[in-house]
Amino acid sequence: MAILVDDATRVVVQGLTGREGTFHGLRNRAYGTTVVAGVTPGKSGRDVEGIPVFDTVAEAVAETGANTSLIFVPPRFATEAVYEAADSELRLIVCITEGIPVRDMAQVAAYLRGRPSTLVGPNCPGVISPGRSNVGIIPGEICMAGPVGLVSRSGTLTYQIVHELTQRGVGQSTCVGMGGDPVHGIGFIGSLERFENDPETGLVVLIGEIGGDDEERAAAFIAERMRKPVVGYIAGFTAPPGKRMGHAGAIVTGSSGTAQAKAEALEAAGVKVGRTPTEVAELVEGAMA
Amino acid sequence: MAILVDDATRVVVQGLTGREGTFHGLRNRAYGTTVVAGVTPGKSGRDVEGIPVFDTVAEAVAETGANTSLIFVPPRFATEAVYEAADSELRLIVCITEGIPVRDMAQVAAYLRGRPSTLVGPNCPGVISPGRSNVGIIPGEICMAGPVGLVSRSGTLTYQIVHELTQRGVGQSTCVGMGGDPVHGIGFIGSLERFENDPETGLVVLIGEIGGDDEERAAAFIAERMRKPVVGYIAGFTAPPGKRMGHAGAIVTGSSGTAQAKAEALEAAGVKVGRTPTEVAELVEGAMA
Amino acid sequence: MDLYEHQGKELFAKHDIPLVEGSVAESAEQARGIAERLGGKVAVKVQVQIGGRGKGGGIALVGSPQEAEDAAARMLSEGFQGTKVTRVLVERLVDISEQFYAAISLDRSAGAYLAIVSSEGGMDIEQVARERPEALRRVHIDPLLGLHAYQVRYAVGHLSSEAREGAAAVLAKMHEVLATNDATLVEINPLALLTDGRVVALDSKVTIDDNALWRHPELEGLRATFPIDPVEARARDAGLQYVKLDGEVGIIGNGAGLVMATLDVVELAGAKPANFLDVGGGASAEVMAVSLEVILSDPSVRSVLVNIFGGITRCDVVAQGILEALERVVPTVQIVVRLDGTNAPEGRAILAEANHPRIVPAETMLEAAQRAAELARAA
Amino acid sequence: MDLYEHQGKELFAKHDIPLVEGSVAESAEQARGIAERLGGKVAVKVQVQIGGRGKGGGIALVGSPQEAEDAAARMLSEGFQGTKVTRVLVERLVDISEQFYAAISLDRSAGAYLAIVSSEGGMDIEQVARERPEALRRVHIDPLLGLHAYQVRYAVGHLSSEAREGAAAVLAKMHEVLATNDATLVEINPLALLTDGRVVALDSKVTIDDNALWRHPELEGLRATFPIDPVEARARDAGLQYVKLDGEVGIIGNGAGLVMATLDVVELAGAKPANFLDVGGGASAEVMAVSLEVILSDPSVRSVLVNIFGGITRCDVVAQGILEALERVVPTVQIVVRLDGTNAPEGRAILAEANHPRIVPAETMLEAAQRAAELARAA
Repeated sequence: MAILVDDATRVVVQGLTGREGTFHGLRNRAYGTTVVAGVTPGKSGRDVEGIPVFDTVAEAVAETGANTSLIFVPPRFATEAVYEAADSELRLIVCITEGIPVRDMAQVAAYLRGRPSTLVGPNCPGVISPGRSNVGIIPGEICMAGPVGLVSRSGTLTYQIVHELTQRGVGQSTCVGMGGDPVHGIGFIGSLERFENDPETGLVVLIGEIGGDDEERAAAFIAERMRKPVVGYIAGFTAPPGKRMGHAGAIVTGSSGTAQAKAEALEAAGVKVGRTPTEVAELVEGAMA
Repeated sequence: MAILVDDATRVVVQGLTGREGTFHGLRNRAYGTTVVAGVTPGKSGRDVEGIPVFDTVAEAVAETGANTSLIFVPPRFATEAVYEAADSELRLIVCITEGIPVRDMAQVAAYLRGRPSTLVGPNCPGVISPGRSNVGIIPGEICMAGPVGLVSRSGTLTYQIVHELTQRGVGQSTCVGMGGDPVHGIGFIGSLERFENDPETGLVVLIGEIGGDDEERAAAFIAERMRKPVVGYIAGFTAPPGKRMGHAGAIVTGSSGTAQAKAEALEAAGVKVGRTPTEVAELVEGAMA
Repeated sequence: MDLYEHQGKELFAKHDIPLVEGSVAESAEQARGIAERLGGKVAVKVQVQIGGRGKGGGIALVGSPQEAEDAAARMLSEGFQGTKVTRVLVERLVDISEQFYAAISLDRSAGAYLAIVSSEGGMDIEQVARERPEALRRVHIDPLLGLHAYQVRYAVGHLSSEAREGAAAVLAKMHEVLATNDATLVEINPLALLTDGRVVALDSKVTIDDNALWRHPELEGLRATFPIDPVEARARDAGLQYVKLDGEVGIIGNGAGLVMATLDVVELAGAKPANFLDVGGGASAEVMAVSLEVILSDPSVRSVLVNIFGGITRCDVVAQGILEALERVVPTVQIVVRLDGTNAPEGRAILAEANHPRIVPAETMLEAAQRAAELARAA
Repeated sequence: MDLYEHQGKELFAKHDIPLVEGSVAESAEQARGIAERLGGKVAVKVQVQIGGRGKGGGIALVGSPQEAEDAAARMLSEGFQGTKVTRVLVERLVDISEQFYAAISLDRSAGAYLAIVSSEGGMDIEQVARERPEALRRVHIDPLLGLHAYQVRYAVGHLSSEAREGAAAVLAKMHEVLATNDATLVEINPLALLTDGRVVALDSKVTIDDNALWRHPELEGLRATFPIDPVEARARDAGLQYVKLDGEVGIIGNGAGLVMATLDVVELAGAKPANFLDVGGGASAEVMAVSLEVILSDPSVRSVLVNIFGGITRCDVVAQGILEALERVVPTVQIVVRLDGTNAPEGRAILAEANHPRIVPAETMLEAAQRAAELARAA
């Protein structure tokens, strides 16, 4: 099972012929992901180490049965790529691209409402179900298969925590890097809901950070709907208020949105919150024992 | 029960202070409909024979608990009225207005996707659940309560058939005038689905006409999903073919759009199709016996 | 509102859709002059709103100004398939390499516009769609976002590589025409790849949404140039939908569905409609009076059927309108009147009191149709 | 990118949002001249990106050009709450009848813009929201359709009737400012009803989406006018996110989340960060070298912690960058380096081979933080 990506995942890489697209497309394939096609306008008929390239997603889907898109397209064209993938009704769209204007993403979000595709990202590391399929840039070698579902707003922080889990012999069902942009696709709640319904997931790790209220809303969802245990981590307890932290998702807005408030909301929902990545791994290990 | 409108329906009339809005708003109230508010920008604080008028739907809903809108607003402003009603998440929006540009309605249809409101119309006579609630311009006095659900693309033709049913003593659960505009809200399928699930409806009458492929798609739905009997009528067997219908329309639907083709599609789905309104009433009477 | 080929092409020109050089002529002499200016080898095309011009002799490919003049003279005098022809389009002959089809039209069931591009054009496109569906590509256009570049790329992706870029540009501009003018159909058949490499629109079909004409006064004006039957003109000036048919019963009703049902029931009763007129919702006495005058002005009418089911329309008002009309015209045929719905008893009482010799009241729609059919046969 | 009050007001002026007459001064003499032109009674306002100017002495209401000059001189020399002031805005004093609040900002959880209008303004709006929520009306704006007239009507429907029309016009134009300039925040506090009946923006807060600045080169240029710390300027020129803090451990990491977690772990280890710098994804050796130079140029740094988890970023490249930096600057503090993820063994081997006396390798993030904290305390 796992969530979002699994053995049935067939990936088309939008922007496959670009530098990052080629690097990560081949890396995902080397991991074992079924990468069936690439899309680059004007380059149909070529291939990237055997992966055929098409002009449009529609043609790629018709020829290869792709059901998942992985987007490495510059920010000015990335939302067009998302619309294109959505119009082909791909079940999953993973948009790695960083730097997409908020207005463009807000329009995408409005467009996706009520459509069958799930978007992950943008500005995210992607999704991996260890041992099965890796769609994105999460280093596959730090992961191992197991019962922990993980969802995170942050990229490298996710790697850190996954790494610490794996070092302790605790494997993961699926790791979801939802990305830190203010307007994004799947969030904590969508991921938690899928983990709750996934028989292979026994426990969920939620990695949040300061800014916004995603963690507070996730806490409410956990209190109402989750039966599986959740371990949390919030980055930014000591971050200076109001200073930009590298992406817009990490601006502290007034009193709510602080790491303290988020940790308290999660704890009130029964989530054990670790203060360091190491403590998170220890809490998970303890809960699984 | 009935569908769409019932004893819980609380109507706000958008455009209540206009000529038609006042006439039909009061007529609906006289029928027994719970008409709780009107909306006309700049006229808040007034009332129409005791019905309070507000500047916005949001205020009307906050003050009166309206859950259904009835729109009598000129075509240039009617889609704005639909957006406004949808933003207040009214459960039902009945738009009587005729003459709304197709492009405007196509945008409304895109906006309503995935939102909780059901739209009836535009360019429609509205919805009546006889003896309970009348939201629109269907003459209440020709209807009577009973087990027949009716859905129609046509206005006066609906009255004709309802009249013939009532004259035979066959009452109706709900009559849905879906309107004849190319882009519209609820259609045959949405209505049929609701009638199928409505314990008070025992039989459904479907009134179609030439053009488009709504009836063909309804036939497919009936064959697959309906267990209740359906009686059909198609107007336009002898109507002259369009002087110059572009070919694109026929390619789009893959259907000739003729009355003959529609009647055959319905009959193939087990629907008895009457050739005159009188025959429809006779078929219904026979099926109910 | 359907535009004529040359009107559609004028819109195309505004949006830079490549066309073949040409002009409209209203006389054979004008056609000759245009042909001379274009070098002699031209196509002369009747301007009518009927398909099948190619097969039906509505398009003449000629080699000299004299031949162009002769062709135009024939078309303007003879008309086309029974329709009067007041204008011909004279265009330079071009060398065609390939023919395609491109259209953007409303997809009613999707509530959105649909672009269709066929790699085979210049022929009956419905036949292509039936027999070689793989020749057609379709993309839905979101009404809020418009036509995306990837959609255009996909839609023309099955055309020959020489044509793709040109066809993509045309398709994008067709959407501009559609969106800018509130069109519900923009169709080009054939869209041609010429031997010089250009992709041009050889025909045009454009339908403008009547409900949106207030946004486009410049298009509304085009309607004035349409040749129209004087009876239809009178109805239209009164805001009424009038259609001429070839039977003997004149029909007035309120609402398109009820009118269509009335036609059907009259035919089942063994007669044929001569015409029909929809008075729409909330008809006034004046509207009823004009309607009856319009219907009676058709000499093929042997009997009239007025079938009104009152909703917004009040039957007493309808009855008054009928009586008013009878003061203005002296009918030579019987008028069967069936009134039901809002204020029907009052309406019937008004007619009963007037006791006009030409008015035949009927109780039901079926009875009214049978009566009108009998009277038409007897007349 | 946050705009200064006067820059936001220049945008407002382009969109016809009513303002009070005024100009920016960069010297006390200029301020005097503007005050003379405006008739003497003016407000002098520091131009800083910090709230609370009113209470904190950042706004002076004066009665003569001389007083304006004095106030400007004080502000320009003293700064405001520790921030340098290079410009003041001098505006005509107006008679205020009522004060409101209006803003359009991104609602992250809805993925859409949200307009907020408060019938109470000119004060801390978060307090109003907490204590008198009924003073605020909110409407979500669809990103494809924009702000509807009915939404504006609703949003200002609770203001006094004299103010509604003017406030509605301002709100509609605020949305124009937002949409035209890719702003994520447009805020006016207070929006004032003057005694002469006009509704004017007395302040402005505008934030432009950095990711959209390529669409707005004219706004990108504004950044050049911002006073900025030279160290921050160097980092920014290299495309790096650098933030100055008040502790003693310099921190470099990759990715905002990991950097924040590193700050937290350093504090738990008993030290305070002096600054931090996010090298982002896929950092090159050159980027690492510049980063280390920037961090080391801060004299309050007592130790440095480099915490890299390689994903796109390759740890061997990071290690090379660290060594390059150490050829260009001679550090006086120890640098704790923790490398994990992509090519971490190679990176660690490069550092081990270099065996630089200032480099202290660490195995884990926790160990690295503890080591850096110890070193900072010991230094």
